[in-house]
Order: sequence, then C-alpha cells, then structure tokens
Amino acid sequence: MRKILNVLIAFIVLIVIWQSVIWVGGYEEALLPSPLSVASGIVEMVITGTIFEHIGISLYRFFMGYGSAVIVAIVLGLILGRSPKLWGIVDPIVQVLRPVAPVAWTPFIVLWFGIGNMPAIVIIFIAAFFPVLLATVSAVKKVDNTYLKLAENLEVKQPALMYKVILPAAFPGIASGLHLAVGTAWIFLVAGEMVGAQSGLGYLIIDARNALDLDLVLAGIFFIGVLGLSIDKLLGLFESWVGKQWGFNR
Amino acid sequence: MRKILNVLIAFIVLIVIWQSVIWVGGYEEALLPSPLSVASGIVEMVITGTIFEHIGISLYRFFMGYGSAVIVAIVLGLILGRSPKLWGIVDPIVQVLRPVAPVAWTPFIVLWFGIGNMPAIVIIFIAAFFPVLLATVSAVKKVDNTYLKLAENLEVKQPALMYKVILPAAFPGIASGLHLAVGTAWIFLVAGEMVGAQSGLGYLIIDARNALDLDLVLAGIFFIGVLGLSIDKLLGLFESWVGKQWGFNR
Amino acid sequence: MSALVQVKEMSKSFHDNEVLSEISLSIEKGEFVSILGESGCGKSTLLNVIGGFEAPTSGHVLMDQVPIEKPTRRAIMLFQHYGLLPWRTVKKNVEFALEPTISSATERTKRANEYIQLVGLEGSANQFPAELSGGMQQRVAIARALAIQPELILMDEPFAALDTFNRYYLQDELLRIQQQEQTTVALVTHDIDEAVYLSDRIIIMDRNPGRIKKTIAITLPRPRDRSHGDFHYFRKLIFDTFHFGRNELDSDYHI
Amino acid sequence: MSALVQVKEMSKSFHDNEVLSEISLSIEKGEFVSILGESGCGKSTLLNVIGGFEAPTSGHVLMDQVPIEKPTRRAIMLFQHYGLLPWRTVKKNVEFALEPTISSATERTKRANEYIQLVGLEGSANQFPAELSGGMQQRVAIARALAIQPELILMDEPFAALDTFNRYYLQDELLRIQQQEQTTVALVTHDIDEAVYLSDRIIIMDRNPGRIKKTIAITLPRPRDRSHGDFHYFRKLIFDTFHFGRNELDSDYHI
Amino acid sequence: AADSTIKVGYLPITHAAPLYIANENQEQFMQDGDIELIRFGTWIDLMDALNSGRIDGASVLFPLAMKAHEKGIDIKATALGHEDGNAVIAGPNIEQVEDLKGETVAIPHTLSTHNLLLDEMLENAGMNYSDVNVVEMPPAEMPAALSEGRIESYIVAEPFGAIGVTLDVGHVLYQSNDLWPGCLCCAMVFRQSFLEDRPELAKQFMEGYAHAGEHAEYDLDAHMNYLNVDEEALALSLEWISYENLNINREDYEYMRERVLQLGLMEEPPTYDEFVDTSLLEETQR
Ligand SMILES: Nc1ncnc2c1ncn2[C@@H]1O[C@H](COP(=O)(O)OP(=O)(O)OP(=O)(O)O)[C@@H](O)[C@H]1O
Ligand SMILES: Nc1ncnc2c1ncn2[C@@H]1O[C@H](COP(=O)(O)OP(=O)(O)OP(=O)(O)O)[C@@H](O)[C@H]1O
Ligand SMILES: [Mg+2]
Ligand SMILES: [Mg+2]
Repeated sequence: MRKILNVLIAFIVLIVIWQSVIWVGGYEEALLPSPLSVASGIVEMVITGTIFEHIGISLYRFFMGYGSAVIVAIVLGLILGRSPKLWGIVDPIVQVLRPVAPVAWTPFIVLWFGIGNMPAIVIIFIAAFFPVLLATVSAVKKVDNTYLKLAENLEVKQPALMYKVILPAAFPGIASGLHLAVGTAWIFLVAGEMVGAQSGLGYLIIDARNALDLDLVLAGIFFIGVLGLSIDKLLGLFESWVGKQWGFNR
Repeated sequence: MRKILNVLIAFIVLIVIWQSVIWVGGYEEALLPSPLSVASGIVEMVITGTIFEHIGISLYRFFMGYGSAVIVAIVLGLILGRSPKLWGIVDPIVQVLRPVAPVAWTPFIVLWFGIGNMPAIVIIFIAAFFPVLLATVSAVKKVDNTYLKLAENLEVKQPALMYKVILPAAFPGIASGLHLAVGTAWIFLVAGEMVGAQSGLGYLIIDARNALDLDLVLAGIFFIGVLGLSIDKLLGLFESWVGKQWGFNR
Repeated sequence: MSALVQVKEMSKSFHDNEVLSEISLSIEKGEFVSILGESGCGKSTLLNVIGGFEAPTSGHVLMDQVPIEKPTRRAIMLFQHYGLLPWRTVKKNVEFALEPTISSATERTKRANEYIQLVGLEGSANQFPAELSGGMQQRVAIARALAIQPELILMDEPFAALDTFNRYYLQDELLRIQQQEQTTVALVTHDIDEAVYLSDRIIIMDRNPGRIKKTIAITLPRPRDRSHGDFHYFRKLIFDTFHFGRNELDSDYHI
Repeated sequence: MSALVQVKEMSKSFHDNEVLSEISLSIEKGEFVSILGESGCGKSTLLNVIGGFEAPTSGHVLMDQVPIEKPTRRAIMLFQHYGLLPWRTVKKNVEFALEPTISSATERTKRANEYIQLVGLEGSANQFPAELSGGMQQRVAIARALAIQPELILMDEPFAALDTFNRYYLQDELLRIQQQEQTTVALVTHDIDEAVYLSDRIIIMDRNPGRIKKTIAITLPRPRDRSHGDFHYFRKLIFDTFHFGRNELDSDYHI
Repeated sequence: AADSTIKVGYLPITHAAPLYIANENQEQFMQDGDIELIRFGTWIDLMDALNSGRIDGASVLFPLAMKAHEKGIDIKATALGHEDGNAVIAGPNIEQVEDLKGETVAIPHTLSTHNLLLDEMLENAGMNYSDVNVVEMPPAEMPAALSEGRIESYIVAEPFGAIGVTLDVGHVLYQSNDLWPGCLCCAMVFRQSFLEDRPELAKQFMEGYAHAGEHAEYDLDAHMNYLNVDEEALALSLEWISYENLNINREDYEYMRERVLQLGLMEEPPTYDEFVDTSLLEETQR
C-alpha cells in the first residue's frame, strides 16, 4: 500500500520535474519531448504491437546469454573456489579480461559465432559471466569452515559435499552475484543492440534516434527501465523462493 | 613471489591456448592474429606513442566522470540513507533509471552538456553513479543502531554525527560500491568511446577494426584490460589505506 | 541520600504487546542495583526506558525529579557488544565521548589518558578495538563512560560475552572503580552469581509481562568472597525464587 | 572398562608456537570428562586432535588402541555455534547425519524422529534453525550427534552462548540423555560450575604452553544439587587451583 | 571570441572536402572570424549536436537534414557537398543486382541518398526494397563488415567505396550517376539563427566554401589532413566525384522529395523554398 503510493508519488515528481525543465529551459519538442508526447509514443507502440516484437527478441537474447553464463559460471566457480592453486592461475587471466567491454570483442564474436542473434547473446554471456564467476568463487571460499568440518566428521563425500553443503552454503553469495550480473547484462544487452543489431530494444532506440524521433527514444528508455526493473524483481522473487526453501530468510 | 609466478604461468597458459586455437582452427592472420603480431602491435603503439595519447584522454574522462559521480553519489547517499521517507520516493525513480544503458541517453547528454569530452564523461558519471548511490544508501541504512544510540547518548549532533559516525561506519559498504562502480564505469567508458568518440581507447579499437587491423584491436584490448586492472588495484590500495587509518583490517 | 532515578508505575508496550507492566523502583545516588531475569523478561527494555532511549507507554520515569525525555550525558549506557567505534583507537574512542563538551584537544587527551589509566590500558591506548580481547574492549567502554563523569551508568549484560575468568576479573575492576568514582550503576544480568557479587540491591523480574517479582538487598560486606557461606545463602535464595517461578512457566518457557 | 581414548605425551605446535605440551590422558567408555581452562590454553585444539581434525605434532592419540588419523563417525564433534545447516529444517539436519550410511529414506526419517523426540523437539521438526532459540538449536545439534550413535561425543563450550537459565536446563537434559544412551562425552568449558555439575572427571589445563595441571574426580552422586555444600567443596577446590595460577601468570594474562 | 567562430560539423568522408579546403585557406576569406571543424563518428551524433545548437552548421546527408527541418529544427541548406561519387560496392559473390536477393546490404542511414539509390537500383533490376535486408552502419565500419561477411554489399559516401575496392574486399556494382544522374547527396546546412545573427560571417564562409569546390579535386594533401585514408584509395575516390557545381538544383530536389515521400520516409518534407537557400552561394558566384 505505502509502496504503491510511493511509486505513484515518484512518478508524479519525475513528470513534474521533466515538464518544468521543458518550461524553464524552453526546449523545443524535437529536442526534449514532453511527457505527453512520450506517453502517446508508448501507447502507439503498444497498440501497433511493434514494441512486443522487440521486447520478445531482447528477452530471448537476454535469457539465452544470461542463462548460459550463469550455469557455466556457477559450475566453474564451484570447482575453482575449491582448488586454490588452479584459481591462483585462472585469477590473473580473469582479472585482465574482466575490465574489457564485451562489445570490444565484436570482431572475434562475429568470426566465431556469426551474425544474427549470436553476437548479442555472446555479449550478454560475457557481461554476466565474470560477476557470477567471481561471486561464486568468493562465496565458495568463504563457506564457513564449520560446515566443512561437520561434513568431514560425518564422512560426507563428493559429490554430495558439493550439492548438499557447499552449494547451499555459498548460495547467498552466489545470489548477490546473480543479482549484480542481471543488471550489468541487461544494460549491456541494450548497449550491444544499439551497436550491431537490427532488432530488439536497443535497436528500437537507435532507430528512433536515427529518425530524429526523440519521443520514441524516451518511450524506448521507459520500456527498458521498466523491463530491467521487472527482471531484477523476478530474480529477487526467485532468490527469496530458494531462500525460503532453504530457510535463509528467518 | 608466488603471486608473480602465478601471473607468469597464467600468461603463458593464455598464450599457449591462443596459439593452439590458431593452429587447430587454421585461422588466417587477418581473422585471428597470432600472439606475436599482437605483441609487435603493442610495441609499435608504445614506440610511436599514439597509445599514450589515447590512454591519457580515456583516463582523463574516466577520472572526471567517476570522481564527480562518487562525490555526488556519496553525499546524496548519506542524506537519502538517513531519510527513509525521501528515499521511499527516490527509490522507484532510481530503480527505473538504473537498468537503462548510459549510452541510451546520448541525445539528451548532447543537448545539456554539449560535445567533445562531455558525453563520455557524463556516460561514466551515469554508469558509476547508481552503484555508488545504492551502496551508500544501503550502507547508511545498515549502520549498526548501537553507534547511533551511542551518539545520541553522548549528544553528538549533526554534522559531527555524519562525518564522525555514519560515514566511517558505512565506509566498508560504500567501498564495495566504489569497487563495483569502478569496474562498470571503466567498461562503459570503453563502450561509450566505441560509439561516439573520436579519441580514447574505445575509439582506438573501433578505428583499428575499421582499418581491418585485428592485431591492433587485440593490442587495444590488452591495454584496456591491463589499465582496468590497474585502476581496480589502485582503488583497492586506496581502500585499504583508508581502512588502515580506521583500523578496519584487524 | 535522595533517589537519583524514580520509576513510577511505568508500563511499556510494543504494538499492543505489553513488555513491562507497572514497574516501580528507585535508585539511590551511589547505589549499585542489578536487574536479574530470564531472557525476554524486559530487562533491556527497562534499561532503555531509564536511559531515555524508549518512552514509557504510561507512568513516569524521573531523574532528579525531572522526567527523562531523551538520552543525555548524565546517564551513559554501556552496550552489550561494547559499542566501541572500530575505526578509532582506544584513546580516540575515549576522546569521542569528550568531543561534544571539551573543545581543547590537549584537555581532552589529558582526561582520556586519565581514565585509560584507571582501567589499566595505558599500554594499548593506540590500538584499535579489534586488536583487543573482549575483556579489554569492555574496559575501554567503561573508561569512555566514566570519562564523561556521568551521574548514572547503565550496563546491559556487560560481561556476558566473556569467559568465566575474565568475567571475575572485570567484576572486581568494576567494583574498584565504582567505589573510587562513587558512580551510580544499574546493571542488567542473567547471572545470579554476578548479581550477588556486585549489587547493593537485586531486582528480580518476572516474564509475560515483565514485572518486578522481588527485591533483595545484599547485605554482605565488601569485598565479597564467592565461595563463602553467606554468599551461597543469597545465591540459594535467588535460586529458589526462580525454581519456583520455573515450574509455573514451564510449558511456554521451553518452546 | 577399558580406555576408549588414549592420548600419550601428545604435543601440538602451530608454526613453532607450542600450543599443547606433552598431554597424556585417557577417557574410559561411558565416562563424562570435562576439560576446564582459561581462554587460549588450548582446550579447543586438544578436542580437535582427539576428533582427528588436527594431527598431533608429536606423541600418540589412540581410539580403541588404533591411531586416530582423520575425523570419523565414531567420534562426533559438537561445534560451538551448533554447526547446524541453516538451509535444512530440524528434521533434515538430523537426517543429514544419516544420509551417508542409511540409504532408505523412511529408515532415516524414523531414526531422525526418534532422536528429535529424545531431545523434546518433535513440535519443531519442520522449522529451520534460525526460527529456534539458541537452546533449541543446541538440542538439535545434540540429537544429530546422537542419531549417529557414536562412541564418543566431543563438545566445545556447548552452552557458552546461552543464558544462565537455559544453560541449567540443557545441562540437565544432556545428563539425562547421556545416561540413557551411555555415550562417552568429552566437554570443553570455562565454566567451573558446569564442569562440576556434569563431569565424572575434570581435567584442568594451564596455559603457555597448554598442559594438564590437575585432574579432579568428582565423586558426588547424581543428580547433583548446585546449592549443596559438597558441590561447593569442589567448586572452591577448583577455584583455589586457578587463584593460585592466576597470580603466577598475572602479568601476561591481562594484556 | 566564441561569437566569431563558426563551428561546423563533419564526418571524415571525401564528400565533406570543400570544408577541408575552406578550413585550410580560411585566412584568405575569413576576415571577421575563424572556422572550427568538429569531427563526428556517426551521422546521428552530428545531428544531435546540430539540432541542439552545439554547432552552427554541418555537412550532412541531404534527406536527414530535410527530416530535421520537418521535425521543426530551423536549418537551411546553402550548398551541395559534391556531385556524384557514391558507388555500390558488392562482395565477391555478387555479380549482379539479382544476386543480392535475401542478402544484407548496408547503408549509412535510412534518411540518406544511399537508401534512395538502393531502392532505385533494386527497382531497375525489377526487385523490391524488401528483397534485401537493409542495415544501418557507420560508414567507416562497412569495408570491415564486408570482409567479415556481415554484409554482402554497401552503398556509402566516399572514400569507403574506394577503400573497399583498394582493400580488395569488394568491387563496384554501380556508380550513382548510372542509377540516378544528378542525385543530391550531402548538403552544407546552417542553423537559421546563425544565418540571421551573423550574416557577414556566413557570407565569408560560403565564399571560402565555393572557392574550395574548385580545388577539392586536386588538393590531396588537404584531404589527407582530415581523412584516415591512403593515397591510392583517395585518388580512386576522387575519380568518382566532382565538386564543380555545388548549387542545389530545384528539379533534382523535387525529384528527391518525391522519392522520399514514395518510400514513406517522411510525411511532409519541406519544399525547396522552405528548406533551400542558395542566395549566399549565388552571391559569391557573382
Ligand atoms: N523494539 C521492539 N519492538 C518490539 N518488541 C520488542 C522490542 N524490543 C523488545 N521487544 C520485545 O520485548 C520483550 C522483552 O525484550 P528485552 O530485550 O527487553 O528482554 P531482555 O530481558 O533484555 O532479554 P535478553 O536477556 O534476551 O536480552 C521481548 O519479547 C522482545 O521481543
Ligand atoms: N589453526 C591455528 N593456527 C595457529 N594458531 C592457532 C590455531 N588454532 C589455535 N591456535 C592458537 O592456539 C592457542 C590455543 O587455541 P585454542 O583455540 O585451542 O584455545 P581455547 O582454550 O579453546 O580458547 P577459547 O577458550 O578462547 O576457545 C591460541 O593461542 C591460538 O591462537
Ligand atoms: Mg537484553
Ligand atoms: Mg576454544
């Protein structure tokens, strides 16, 4: 209740600020569209249905890239987190590759993965992979020694040790990595689609911008923001569901 | 000692993998350059000095954008973290704006901030601003109630309360936000420079790619990775220095 | 001597959940009073009300006849986990308490050193709390509280996290300092021995809702001997009080 | 009865820092032995060596005449913070201990329920550890250890985090269960009363390096009365042992 | 000082050559001010700067400038950038237009003459616009994209056609004058407010611009100061292009306006009189 009210107030505040910037700055409609024209842009996109196509493609790319990154990163992270020597060697490689913007790899992505949806998926994979990997490794390293001693005492062997003890014990840390990665990956999806793609939400924005339709740019930004937020909340729900299964939240 | 050895092994492993991909895949030099030609590309860039110009510009943009984002975000975060009602309203706005890729705002950035270095700086500002703001707000909210009660008991008033108690108590949380933001901001600097700019490391890569010099693309990626890593480590040193002043590390 | 603190028919509820019911007590100047009770009986809440951290739902809480409305430097709370600022050294932690009132830095340092010496920590003045053992941390907290020269010190299970040996030692220290400074102390504990060893008076509390069950004046001379027969008289007295209460509440206590 | 555990002239060092020096002791089948000593005297280390978690630097540690080389299900350690898996319910926590040996799920559930009942937690079987009080969590840990039917249970300050009242209650429970199951118990504590109340024999340790100072057999009949005179005889005996040791070590103890 | 500086935006292409020459020789014409050339990476970045008034004028794609005018940005086209010089470059697998069916073709912008040329070419071959997959791409990326196989053909401003040919990643399928003689490609546009507030400066600039047109084909060094291109590609590209007549022909404009409407790229493109103002250019020619 209170929360819905807050959201409402927030949007009113935002729109008021926006409209007053237009009035005070005296910007032309073509340079800074009014809330009204953006709203009509949003409505139009919804009615014609173009937006859903783009959303669908973006979401498809997102889930493919993010999903595969999460699986690979968690599996690798569990292994690397348990072998400090191996990690000692992999760590420097990761450290140097991580700060490179995923889009910088585009020529090689095209070379190996071709064109179409793959470049965007690979870009998201790269964007999501490193945060999840690092979070998993550090979560596994931080698993309370008591649990490991307990498992040793009870003679719990691999692979049971991994999925009964280490994975759930590391889960909260992994989850925060997942959360982080979902944000970064979404941002990069859009950024990636702005560069190479011919469809998706990022393309929508670039296309609108090319046609000098800044109201549609803002409408696109609106959808990106709302969808990004929804994905984040969805992940939050998933986390708290797992958390509830595992009794983490109280 | 051990660490240097690890880094050495890591790089040898990386180069061996790379070279074997070339041999096994039979890729042409033009499509996947060999380590040797990339090394010579790096040496050439260093000797002619072109690389330093681009690095200089990228670093300038980075520190302007990141520095201002950090200052604004921490100050705002301290205030918002202490006023739950205000945050209740600002939070939804932040939540919707955060998932939007900073480059999507370009038309408006140009409208308000002009051309030249500013768009890149503003993009970094946006990329760094949200993680630091959110980290600061949550760190301030999590400040142990005991410290606040203690300050109340000792009749410590604002602004002393803020800089003597809340800021240092929230520091570890803020620091992890700074860390996160430095990575994101660096990645976005390069991504941003790849789209609009006419100089900097991102431009270097795009330029090399347009000239079909994939060895220079990889050389650029090398510099981006190493510099990103260095900035990260530098921040780590700064953090542990502050931490030492404040006795956080044991 | 007149009463420093007076609590009159004070009740405290959190959202319709009555935690304290009709508490009346008074604490004399210079007295050492312990509040003893099981977990959840409202000991901390009572201390918080006296300290001004929580407002009573009904009734009055007075200090020197004046209602207590908010925390002040006259009554200093010692928190359970010591409440030291981890980013300040021992000396700076003590000085922190003096910064609002003493503007001269040299004056502050002088006073801080005095009290650090009183608790025997002059060797650790420049160390950070994390570098100290639990017992030493508690001594810093005591030095900080005393440096303000408050009229009343409120202690919430100050020694609960220490091992038996450290606990005994710090109890002796506390008594020595309290007698030297003539500070009034109200201490919350669930350790019967501790209450008997330290207090002039023990207030025994009951649960659901929290109320005063019994007040026992400990008439033993000081220093007290933990293995003396008279000590065990009071020990047994309190023990029996609780044993009786135990059966009464048994069913919901173990859940 | 023959000795279940034998420690022979065992020393343990961490990086040239001798923590335990020439420890010799034996624990009989069915015996309840307490190890009592100040913080840092090496109690936990001794327990870890007996449990097979740490290898001795020199000397021998035998169980049924066979050297202990790694932790096994024959000797179960109860950890200080209970070592419950927070992502499993009470029942699943107990079953966790049975999974490596009992492959039938119904069999496991049956055995788990049995031991949950033994510690009186049948009402909380489907709750998560975080939903339980400290005392209840410790009871789950005990149930889990017992469900394996080990020959030896090692307990490291099992009740240190509980308040006095809960502590008393759980001590009684532990004694009841131990007598029923005839398990051998080695318990580490720094609480003199606890050691006297529970043990057949108390091993008092000294610090720097950790060594055995004295062994006291508690000859009192059970159930023991904490306020009885004989109880205080042993209490005072131990108290004096430490008081003597205290002055000897005074200078470095307080730093 | 800022008021006496003309900020002009451009993309590093051969088509903006009159600007380079004018800039190199500015002391000859600009008595009252300076020219500041500002380079952009993409057309849309340039348009953002022009629309928001961060630059006074620009050498820009003609249809894109029309669209901005339609959107209410008050700008005027004062001259052409060049004549001809837009080649259709195709990869080695493409022998004729029909081979492009189902393939990807790159253009710099939907609102570009190149897009219109593509349509013209497909129509001539009896194909539909939808028979190919059209993508937008910054000009500089096109040769690389062609060599990576991301596209099969591109139509773009020079020197990127010539670069593609000299790098041997593609060959010329058509030249623009084969498809559409007299097509308008790039325009020199100014913000109306600039033309009104600083007419003297505008006049001096246009004098230099017109004069530059006469040299642009021969002064290779001037090009090389602004373009990242080797001499071979530049020479080839200058063979395809002409800067002699920079006047905006009314008939050519009307034809383009029609095509733009046909393709549904704009709803109300400005008329010649609304958008084109060659008075300054004509003044210098007198
Ligand atoms: N801020 C609060 N809001 C709601 N309920 C509270 C609050 N503080 C305390 N309570 C409730 O009041 C009761 C008494 O709490 P209090 O902390 O005073 O007990 P206590 O005697 O100090 O216990 P312990 O020995 O465990 O510290 C408990 O049931 C607790 O849940
Ligand atoms: N893994 C280790 N590496 C190095 N030193 C250790 C290690 N474990 C314990 N020690 C040292 O051995 C000594 C004894 O430690 P131990 O934990 O056995 O003491 P304790 O009697 O259990 O103390 P407490 O009552 O505080 O638990 C301490 O000085 C401790 O610092
Ligand atoms: Mg309490
Ligand atoms: Mg221990």
